[in-house]
Amino acid sequence: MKLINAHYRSIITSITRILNKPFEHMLNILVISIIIAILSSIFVITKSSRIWETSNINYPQIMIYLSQNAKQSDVSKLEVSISKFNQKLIRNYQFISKQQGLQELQQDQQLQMISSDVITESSNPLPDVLIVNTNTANPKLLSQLIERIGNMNMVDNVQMDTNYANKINDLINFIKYIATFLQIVFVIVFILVVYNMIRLQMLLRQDEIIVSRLIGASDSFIMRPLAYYAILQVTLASLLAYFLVNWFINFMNGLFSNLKYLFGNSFLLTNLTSLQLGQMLVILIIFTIFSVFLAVQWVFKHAHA
Amino acid sequence: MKLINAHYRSIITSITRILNKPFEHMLNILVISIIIAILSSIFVITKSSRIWETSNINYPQIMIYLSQNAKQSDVSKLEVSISKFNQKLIRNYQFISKQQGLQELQQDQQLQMISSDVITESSNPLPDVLIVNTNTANPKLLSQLIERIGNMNMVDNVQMDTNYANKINDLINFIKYIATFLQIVFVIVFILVVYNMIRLQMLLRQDEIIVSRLIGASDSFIMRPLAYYAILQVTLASLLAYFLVNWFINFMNGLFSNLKYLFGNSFLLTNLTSLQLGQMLVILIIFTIFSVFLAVQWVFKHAHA
Amino acid sequence: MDSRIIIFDQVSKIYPENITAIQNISLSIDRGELVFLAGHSGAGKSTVLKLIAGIETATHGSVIVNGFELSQTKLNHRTFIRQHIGFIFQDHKILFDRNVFDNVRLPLDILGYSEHLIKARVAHALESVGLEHKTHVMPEQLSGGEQQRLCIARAIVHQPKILIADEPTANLDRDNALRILELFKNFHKAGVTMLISAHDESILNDYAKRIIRLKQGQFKG
Amino acid sequence: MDSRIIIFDQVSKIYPENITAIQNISLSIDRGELVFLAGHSGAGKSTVLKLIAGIETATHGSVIVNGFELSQTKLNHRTFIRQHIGFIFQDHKILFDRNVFDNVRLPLDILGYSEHLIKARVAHALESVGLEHKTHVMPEQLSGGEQQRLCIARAIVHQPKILIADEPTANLDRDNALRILELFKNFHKAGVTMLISAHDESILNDYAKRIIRLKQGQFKG
Ligand SMILES: Nc1ncnc2c1ncn2[C@@H]1O[C@H](COP(=O)(O)OP(=O)(O)OP(=O)(O)O)[C@@H](O)[C@H]1O
Ligand SMILES: Nc1ncnc2c1ncn2[C@@H]1O[C@H](COP(=O)(O)OP(=O)(O)OP(=O)(O)O)[C@@H](O)[C@H]1O
Ligand SMILES: [Mg+2]
Ligand SMILES: [Mg+2]
Repeated sequence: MKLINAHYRSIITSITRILNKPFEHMLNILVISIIIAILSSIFVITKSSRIWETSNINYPQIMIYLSQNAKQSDVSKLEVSISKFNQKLIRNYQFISKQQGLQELQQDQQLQMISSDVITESSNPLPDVLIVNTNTANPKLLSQLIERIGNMNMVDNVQMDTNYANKINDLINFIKYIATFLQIVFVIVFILVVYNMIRLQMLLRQDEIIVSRLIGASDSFIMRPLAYYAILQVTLASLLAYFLVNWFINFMNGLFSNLKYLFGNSFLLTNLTSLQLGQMLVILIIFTIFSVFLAVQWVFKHAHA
Repeated sequence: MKLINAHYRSIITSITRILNKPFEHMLNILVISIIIAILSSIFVITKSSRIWETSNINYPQIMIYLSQNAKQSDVSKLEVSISKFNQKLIRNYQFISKQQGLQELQQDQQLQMISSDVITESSNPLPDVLIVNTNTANPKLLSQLIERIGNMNMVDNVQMDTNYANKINDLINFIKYIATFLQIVFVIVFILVVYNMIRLQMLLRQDEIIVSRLIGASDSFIMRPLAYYAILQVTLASLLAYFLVNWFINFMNGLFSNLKYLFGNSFLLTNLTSLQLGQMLVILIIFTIFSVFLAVQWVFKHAHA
Repeated sequence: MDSRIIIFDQVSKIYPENITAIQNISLSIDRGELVFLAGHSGAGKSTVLKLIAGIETATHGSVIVNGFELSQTKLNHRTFIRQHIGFIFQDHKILFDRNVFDNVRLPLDILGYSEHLIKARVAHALESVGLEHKTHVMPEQLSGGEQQRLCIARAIVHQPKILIADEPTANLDRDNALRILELFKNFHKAGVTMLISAHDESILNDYAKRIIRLKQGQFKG
Repeated sequence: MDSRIIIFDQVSKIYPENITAIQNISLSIDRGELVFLAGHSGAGKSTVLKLIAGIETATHGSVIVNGFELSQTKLNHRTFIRQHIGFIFQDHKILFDRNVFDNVRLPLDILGYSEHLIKARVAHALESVGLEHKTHVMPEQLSGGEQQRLCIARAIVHQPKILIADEPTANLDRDNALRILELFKNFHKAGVTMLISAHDESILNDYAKRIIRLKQGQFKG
């Protein structure tokens, strides 16, 4: 009963403190929330791009040119062997017959001028083509794949834009690199800012802490309101960050929808789920309590009473 | 003499303060320097991309197909009228004769199969082409340009990848948007953090300020060490930020050199010049002094002595 | 049960840099006793009182309060002992960020009293020291003597078993000083063990049951 | 030149919430005079002293110090007047984040003295109050009386024209109190105008040239 009462009073005290000096505390909350917002934005972007990465054609295509004398049955055999490859290597494939190839060629503006007169359905010099959409950007795996396909029956020529493959691979690594780098930077900044906030809070309340100690306050009596204060700050900051991120996502998605054609498919940022929000909050609060503990120990040591 | 002595003592005092509690002050300096580093990184990136933007072919090309019966003199006339266009619209142009066009076509792997037998030097169906490199991504200006060129003599057909033009334009606007947005966010964060730092410094030294006032200290006597303290902090933070940015630039340039082929030309971040560094520092310090002034006024009002 | 509530056994306190504040002092105080501690500035009066509250730890010898040997008691248990002591600090230790009421309620908060009881107790304590009309005033708006009385109210609000007062009348005029001593006398009658230091013996003469005189950290005559 | 350095003309001070501390007081103090201010706790002694230093502003009437009418003087000029006053605060106002030496040097820093002069002056001031052996000690390591003497040293270090002392002997035993009063007497002889408040008149009798007695904000007998 006494303990519940004590906790209740601590919560009230910390709320009153924040309400009494809203401007100061708002500053803290704003700074912390911006940091949390940046952290979760990076998380959201990497998460969304992972989704986008798997659902869009951004891995290199392999073009398999069949020999001119390949029959329908050869094509079927080939399709079967290709469909046996690991899902992780190959997503799907598409058969384009000579005839289809010709039609496509005839639609190309620049080529129209030269091809229309020369190439007709009866004298079609194009081969059958099997287009394989891969599911990886790893150059090593891709070159192995090409070798295996090249050795198959009735395959005349295998081509892949390896340059493109390398580009995609590098780009993905590059983005991951930067995302990780930024995440580490901002986790460190978060730690420093929260720890510093509590330390300063304690320095500002040093008199209160020392006097309370002298008249018999226990460690937990002193820590409790500070912990609630910090938890309240971080919670408010997280909520604010959630709205900031939400706004940022809407803003970005608006931009992206204008840029739709730049990306294979429309790139959409998806917000944190409430589960993820909850998890994040729990992690932040655990860390916050730990910070409070460290900061309190530090002050106790320096107030040695 | 007295005043110089007073300034000298204030500087010594603030250095001693920082050296006495290096950890606390380092935290502040680190947070501020990270903010400054982010601000200057954004600045560096936008600056470098502007350089890259103007020195690389990333604006759309216009393809002018001349009519089959255009003679050398027609081509010269056309070249003259195009060279009269504004530098801001057109960077340069390149003439590709039928013969050159044929040679290029014959080097294209995929087309080789169909074109080698059919198209020869004597029966060349290709037109003369004038490739114009534009200097803008503004869709409106570009379509006006195309219209004017289309009305010129002996021009058979004018083509531009308008889609590509729109993409580039949107992408550039998009990057500018985000850069501006982030810059505003971090300027606000910088303001809040510095102001808060000084306010807290003053709260922590409130006793000293009140007592000094009571025994006759003037406003400037109280402001002076605080201003020097803040200036020192911001200067140290700026220097640290400079090294952080430097490291970031090297890190990114290393990545970019691997990604060289993704961009037309190698994209290189260039560091702030020492002039720009100096300007930044001056602006930050002016702002810092202003913050100190505000914070001091705030404390004076609340200590009303 | 031992009738002695406070026992000093050959206690010395040497502060850092070899400053000897107390040298080889032995004394014992019975439950319910009223003892005055007199001595010049720097004699070691405050040090003796701080040793009893466990705020300082003896360098040599043993300090036993209510059966606990303080130097062997863990810090957390020492704070527990403090909860049963009322301490009037020489330098007041008032919190200037809250009003009189919130200053006085602090010991009750630590003991986890209910809001209802806190209100009654604080009102009563403020009345005893004559500050009832200043309940919601900030401490900086109090005169020096009023601040001293605020400290006394905070020390007695939780009705401690032991009351330690370090120069409680230093800032008070004779009338107010006598009033406070009268209050202390009532506590004494109610069975509280009391230890009061003073540099000015003249005011004690009417009350002194027992006076311990310190001189440069040692007993004097 | 007016021989009167401090003039109160029908001065009243009403604190917020209608607390009348001083009511319609007129007095004048000559250059080089030594005046004691006596009165019970809450009589208004500190208020009178704060009005002289321009720390509080009179609600009615005029306070003239060294020819300046304080209520009509700009804040910056008021801080200038304070530089020529030594003030011993009742609540000490010691800075606990620096040692004794750095506490005492503060007025000299404000006046912009050279490091060399500061060392000499501080050493001399600490010697006058008998704290020369505590020069590099932190204030929290001082006894109550030693802290009080530290405040006195800070108030006299810049050799002010006016010395105001608010209960300077409250925490001192008789010997130390007499020593401080002796010191004040020397200042008085050197021509410093002095105003000293005390709740305890007994100690003043040997020194009192002129005693002003306050009772509830008004002159008494
Ligand atoms: N924390 C400390 N560190 C070092 N020395 C101290 C400390 N506290 C007190 N002293 C020294 O110990 C001696 C006794 O101090 P104490 O405070 O016990 O004296 P006191 O009798 O209370 O004097 P007063 O009447 O002036 O308050 C003094 O010389 C003082 O300087
Ligand atoms: N800042 C303030 N705001 C409101 N009331 C105040 C303020 N300062 C003093 N008072 C009140 O004015 C009256 C006179 O106070 P003052 O400090 O002048 O008394 P004093 O004679 O110095 O008493 P003491 O001997 O206790 O120090 C008291 O009732 C006090 O509560
Ligand atoms: Mg003492
Ligand atoms: Mg007073």
